[in-house]
Amino acid sequence: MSPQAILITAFAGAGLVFLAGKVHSHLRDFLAVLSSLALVGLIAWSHGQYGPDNEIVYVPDFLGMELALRLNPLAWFFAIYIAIINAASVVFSLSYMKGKEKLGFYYSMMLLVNAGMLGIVLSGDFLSFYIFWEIMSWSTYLLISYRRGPALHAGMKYIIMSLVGSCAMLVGILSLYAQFGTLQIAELGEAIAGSSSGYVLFILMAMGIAFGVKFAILPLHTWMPDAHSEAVSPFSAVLSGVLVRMGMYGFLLVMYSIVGLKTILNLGAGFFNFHYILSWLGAITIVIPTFIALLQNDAKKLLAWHGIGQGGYMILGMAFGTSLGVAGGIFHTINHGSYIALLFLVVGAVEYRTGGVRDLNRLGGLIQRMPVAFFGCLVGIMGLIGMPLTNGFVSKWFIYKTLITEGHPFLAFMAFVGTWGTILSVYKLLHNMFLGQLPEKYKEVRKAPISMQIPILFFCFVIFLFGVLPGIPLRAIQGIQDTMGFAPLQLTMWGLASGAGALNMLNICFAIVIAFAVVLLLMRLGAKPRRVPQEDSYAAGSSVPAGKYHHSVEFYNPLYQMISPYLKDRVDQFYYWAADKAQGVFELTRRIYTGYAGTYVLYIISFLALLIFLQLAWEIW
Amino acid sequence: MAKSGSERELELYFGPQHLGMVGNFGITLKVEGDRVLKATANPGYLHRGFEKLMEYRTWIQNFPMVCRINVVEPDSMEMIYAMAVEKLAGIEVPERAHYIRSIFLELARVSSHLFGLWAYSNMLGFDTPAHWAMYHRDLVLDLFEELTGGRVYHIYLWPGGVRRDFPKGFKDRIVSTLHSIGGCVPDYDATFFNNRLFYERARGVGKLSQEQAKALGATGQVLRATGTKYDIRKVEPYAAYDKVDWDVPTREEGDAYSRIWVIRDEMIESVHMIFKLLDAMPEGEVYNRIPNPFKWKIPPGEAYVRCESSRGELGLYLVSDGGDKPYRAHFRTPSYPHGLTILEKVLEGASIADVGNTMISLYVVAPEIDR
Amino acid sequence: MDRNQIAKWLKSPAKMANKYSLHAVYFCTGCGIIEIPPVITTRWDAERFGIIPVATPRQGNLFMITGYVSLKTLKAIIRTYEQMPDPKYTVGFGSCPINGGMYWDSYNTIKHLDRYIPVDGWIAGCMPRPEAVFIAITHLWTLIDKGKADGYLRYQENYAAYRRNQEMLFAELEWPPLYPCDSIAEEARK
Amino acid sequence: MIPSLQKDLEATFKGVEVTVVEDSRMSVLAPRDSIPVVLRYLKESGLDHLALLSCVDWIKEGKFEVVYVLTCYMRNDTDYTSDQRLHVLLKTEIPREKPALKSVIDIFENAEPYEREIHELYGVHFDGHPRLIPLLLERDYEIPPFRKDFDTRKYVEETFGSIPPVEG
Amino acid sequence: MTGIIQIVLSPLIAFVVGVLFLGLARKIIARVHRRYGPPIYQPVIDVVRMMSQRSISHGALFELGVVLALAGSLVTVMLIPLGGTEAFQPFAHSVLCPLSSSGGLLVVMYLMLFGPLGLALGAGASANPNASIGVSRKMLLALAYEVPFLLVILAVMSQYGSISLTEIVARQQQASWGVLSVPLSAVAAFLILPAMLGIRPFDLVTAPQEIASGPLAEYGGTCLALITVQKAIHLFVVIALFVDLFLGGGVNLATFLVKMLAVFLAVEMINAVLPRVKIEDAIKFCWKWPTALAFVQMTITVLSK
Repeated sequence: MSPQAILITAFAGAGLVFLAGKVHSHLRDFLAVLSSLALVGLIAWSHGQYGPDNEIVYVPDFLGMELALRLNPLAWFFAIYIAIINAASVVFSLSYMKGKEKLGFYYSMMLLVNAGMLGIVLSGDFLSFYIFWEIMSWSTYLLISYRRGPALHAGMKYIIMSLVGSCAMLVGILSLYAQFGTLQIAELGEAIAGSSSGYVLFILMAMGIAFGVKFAILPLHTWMPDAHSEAVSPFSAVLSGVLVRMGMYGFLLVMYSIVGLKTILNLGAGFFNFHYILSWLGAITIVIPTFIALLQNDAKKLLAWHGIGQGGYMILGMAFGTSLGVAGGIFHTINHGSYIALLFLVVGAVEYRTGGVRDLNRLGGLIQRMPVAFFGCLVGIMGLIGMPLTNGFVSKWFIYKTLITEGHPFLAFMAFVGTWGTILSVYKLLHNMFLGQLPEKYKEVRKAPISMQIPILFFCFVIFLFGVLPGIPLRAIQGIQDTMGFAPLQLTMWGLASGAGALNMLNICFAIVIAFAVVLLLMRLGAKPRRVPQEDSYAAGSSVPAGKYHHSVEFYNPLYQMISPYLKDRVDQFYYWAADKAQGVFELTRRIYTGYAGTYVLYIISFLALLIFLQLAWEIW
Repeated sequence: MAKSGSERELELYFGPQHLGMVGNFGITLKVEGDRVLKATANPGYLHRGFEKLMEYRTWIQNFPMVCRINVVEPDSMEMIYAMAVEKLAGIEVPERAHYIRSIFLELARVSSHLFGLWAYSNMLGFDTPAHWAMYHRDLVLDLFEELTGGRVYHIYLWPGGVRRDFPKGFKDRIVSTLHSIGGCVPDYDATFFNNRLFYERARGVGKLSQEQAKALGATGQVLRATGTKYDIRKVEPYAAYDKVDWDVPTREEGDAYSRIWVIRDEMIESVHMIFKLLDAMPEGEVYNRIPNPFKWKIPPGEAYVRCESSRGELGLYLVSDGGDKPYRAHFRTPSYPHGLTILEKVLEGASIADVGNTMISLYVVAPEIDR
Repeated sequence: MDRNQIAKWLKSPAKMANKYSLHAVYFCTGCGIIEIPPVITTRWDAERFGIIPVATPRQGNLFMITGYVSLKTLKAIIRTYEQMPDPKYTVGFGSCPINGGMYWDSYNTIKHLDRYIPVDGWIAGCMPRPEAVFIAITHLWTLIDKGKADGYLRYQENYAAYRRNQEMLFAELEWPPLYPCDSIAEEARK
Repeated sequence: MIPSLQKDLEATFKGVEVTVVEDSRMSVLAPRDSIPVVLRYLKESGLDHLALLSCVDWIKEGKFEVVYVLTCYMRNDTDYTSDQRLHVLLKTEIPREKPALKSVIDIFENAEPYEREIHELYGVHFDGHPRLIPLLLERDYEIPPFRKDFDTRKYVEETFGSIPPVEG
Repeated sequence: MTGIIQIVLSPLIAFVVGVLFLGLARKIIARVHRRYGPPIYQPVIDVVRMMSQRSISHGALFELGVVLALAGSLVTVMLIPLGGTEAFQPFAHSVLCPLSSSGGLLVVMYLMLFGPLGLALGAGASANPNASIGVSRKMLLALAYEVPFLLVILAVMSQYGSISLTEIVARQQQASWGVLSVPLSAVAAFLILPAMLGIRPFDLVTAPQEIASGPLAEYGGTCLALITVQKAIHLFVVIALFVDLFLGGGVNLATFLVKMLAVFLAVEMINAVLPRVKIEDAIKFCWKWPTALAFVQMTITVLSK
């Protein structure tokens, strides 16, 4: 299947759904699900069809440039990942969004974001890349601010940071065009090989800012928690699961497809090695957000901070440029997509059934009412922690092993500490939502509707499947790595086969299953327990008071007291402060120019000027 | 942190069925995180209506009653009742009996403090000194057993003196027992009192200033740990406490740490006092006869007497209407303000881990509160 | 361990294990508790026989009612007793739970504990000495051996009557019946 | 200290009867309304420790006698003087029907549980007490149990005697 | 065939030794208390007794949590070499470690999570706040000791350049023991050993005098028996890990167990003479001395590589 067909389906789906929304709501829902599922099918069908057949120039002459699409292993891999998560959240939306207003708009925007992302991964040149990037950014903005109210503020924050990123990318693209006269990705790779390392660094920085904003690397993360908590839950799943990971795609594209492995590894000297700095950024991105997540009481904010933190692992894996690390990084990207989307969907389901409550202090005991959601949450947090048997474990294992064998135990330490922060905060999430005493007002809560259960169970299946048989996605990843020129890994279906540091998930899986069976057998030997209601609980000889016997508020109080002073989001505060000051400067300029210059335009222009100056300065030096 | 979670409050029950609870007593805690927002003492699990039952029994029949008010240290209960009856009936006590009473009460104080030490260190999960303390307490109980025939309840003090004189060689046995316990004081100091972790656990816990302590009616160690030498044995001497020279140990900080230290110092001071009393003890009668207990009537009147039990000021308000039974008796027990007023006050804002710690450092004995 | 013991172990391990691992629920119902610390600490060391205090009723199988039982305590005792897992053994400690003891005319203590929960054995005296506890324990062993320490079974059998007695004291028990009460009890309650 | 205190009390308050029983004990009988002021006055004159708050049921006279036992903490922390032995029994009489009294928690904080207990055992109501909820008892009694007309033996016979044995 | 024998053998050894260690612990502490103490097989009697008791259940998760914890611990045992080297060849397979080529130390670290997580789930399902507070403490305590523990493990892995535990043990037996090559790490690991085992001074998770035995508050009967077994196996795992990391494992099973016994006795002595600390103090302690020592050692190791 040609990339053109995929894109046409995607965009046409978005448009049709919007129109169908005017006609009938059922038609709209049907079309939305159909088109997102059709996309999955189309992309899946096009597996392996790489090569010149699928490199299509769809606008031969646009300001003297060719706009092209192409399908290669990297593009296909990301495309299928985007399509699947999007399809799942569209299905989830069916009941979640039922009865809300402007649904036609919502669905078409969901599909438009999807189309934009597919466009990004399928585009064969940087101009189309940029165009699709902007389509994605703007439709995301509309979706974030869909709920109005504080959502508008969150959306504004997002779009401002996105714009800064876009500008940086634009500078990079213009500079590339000026330098090499082409924007075709395939040609750029050969062209850039001969240029100076200063120039490569400039390109990487310009692009890196754009991707970093999307990727929410510290310190460019501040839009993300607000955007997530304000967006509707199914879109949060897309946002955190795939949209943010477009940054990862961008990094992979620029770093390994265009600039190339060798150049990257030799960029900079000593401590100011490019991949070294990037990996430290990644490590910081793991630790700080994870511990900020610990302080959150809003389920979605908590997950949003984890979304940022998990990005750090991908960076860590990717930055080192070893086969194992990059494989771990890419694998972690899709793994993260699967479990974070799952968790957002679970939170969405809870929110849906309890009437929009996601304050962790007000929930509790829902396990008996929503068992499937609980199961989803459990699997999701196991994935997020990286418990063995889940896919998160395998990718993290790859990353850790890279760090240790490459001789960076400090980075590994930070990654591990991040994991522990994750354990703490996600257990709080699980406990406060599903365990403990059920409040009176949720006694009547019913379990999640079937259209919510299907995506949840689907993701659970994926998490376990990739956890036990990581070979399935790793084969595809190896295909990508082959195109980038990495040394092949000794992959098997169940992990990695190389000497003492081998990984065999199937063995571990069997061991756990057998141990489980043995323990269950032991349990059967003992006397059978008697099932009692929740109220029959130890209370020092008293009877349990209804609704007052549940520990969830300030779950980790002793730690809060110790770390919360250090974990304010100072970056966010700094941006606000800078914006405030900038406002003052622009006021000043506005007075000089008698009010013609808009704030943001000036902001953008001055930023561009800075970047151009930087480039020139490099040339001079 | 914003107190966002007021929606779901947690009521935690500390006692009565709880390993950290010494005695049958309940504290209901309103908790947020691991902090206690509000503590409510919940007594009454041991209420037997003692004072009502006393109105149904003759003056002498009440002796087996009163000692059961405080099981940890029943002897000061006997003492206070004997004092009140003596005061109402105007009975004199022989000199030797005064000395024996003092020695007896100080022994009881030592055994009670050793019990407190057991309770406190057990509360901190500090099993080793707890086991030792309980063993040493048992040695003191053996002395009681020899003297009175009972391990726990003695019914030894009597209006007009004590029930019997010391048996032969008893003095020496007291001295040797106390010496063997005293020989372990360095061990206790090394493992417990000078242990850094004890300091960490007890410092600043349940802190009271002297003004607060006085306003809340504190007595005993709770007050002495804030720096004042308030001790009924000195303030209003009874038995033979004014006959020998001794000191009241105090500390300044007013927290659990200083309270436990005061208890330790007091124990040592008591032992020294016993030695001095044994030396100064005169020979003579130990018992002035009282009328036939079954026909004994006491002239109408009222009295408030007080003595220093091992927990603080123990008082008895006794009213007689001229009959053969008390008309009204009301015990002022030290645990009453400590366990109800002060405990609720100092537990506010404490950590859950410190609830039992605070309670035992206040030396609360539940039956004293409930009676 | 003599041969007889081994044979007993093989025959009914559950019974033997229950004998030698009596975990006592820590509940100081009355002044009898003063003799429990000596029992479990250095001098008498009940841990020799596997007797240790445990924190919650769920973990224990021995319930010592140590001394007089006031009404408020009785409620907690019933709650605690019902939360203990079967098999469980109750020992009344001191004379007060037997017949009220010296509080025979107190308005706030109950007189016969076995009218509210089943009791497997009594230790008379005020205060019973620590040695008496061990005698009681060894006696309890023989009862377990003979299958006569069946308080928990009797509770199940006569639950309606027990519950009726409990409800005669407490108009409203705050928890539902442990076992289904039959119609006789319903009538009796009316 | 005692003679001057007696003089002061009699001079300041109307209807206060002061009896000096022995050199360290004084009994003050005050009308029910003036209890808070007298108490505050005594506290300010050095009797700063409310040791006990008790109640006696004089059933023949048809009144309750509420007794506040006041003693003093030490003036300074080291010296022991004969003044320390002073204790004052402040009494007031209230009728047995609908007995009520003003709470003194604002003067002596530790009066709180005492008042609760007397309320529970005698049925005396204390105005201004923040929580007159049961302190010690589980069951409701028709006559508060510490009143003289409550016959505990009869009550026991009726209540516990009526509960049948379960087995045998 | 040897594989199957190993798979059966290593959890069995862990179970037997762990349970005996539990009994030994009680005996040792009794002796420090100057009393006779229970028979050494007392935990076995306790476990049998609990198995025979008909306790309660608060739902499937309440029991599954325990199963998860115990299964996780059993699997962890299979990843830890229990003595034997390449040089010593009693079987065809040299080292008693059935899953030696399945991910190494990294998997062990993650598998050790199953225990706390399983208990936490079960305790959460019991809807008892004492249990929840206990779990919260457990999580914090785990965070507290994991920081130095990770530094320790990373230092060892960097020192021997491998993530495979069998390889680390083999290297130690060829050259010097870990306690000599990474001494500060060994000290740090020993300092946090009581915290990992959950014994005094760090028994605040199940502090019976504070939160009524915490996560175990609602457990009784079979579940409690399994938890006791899990505790025993966890004890075995942690001490075995210490021996493997720092004392060069064992040439054969016997020497391995002797080394374990030595470490265990040392830890029990600490246990016997200290009180319980508060969770704040536990965190502060773990993040102060053990972390500093482990950090210094790791820096030295990295720089010397």
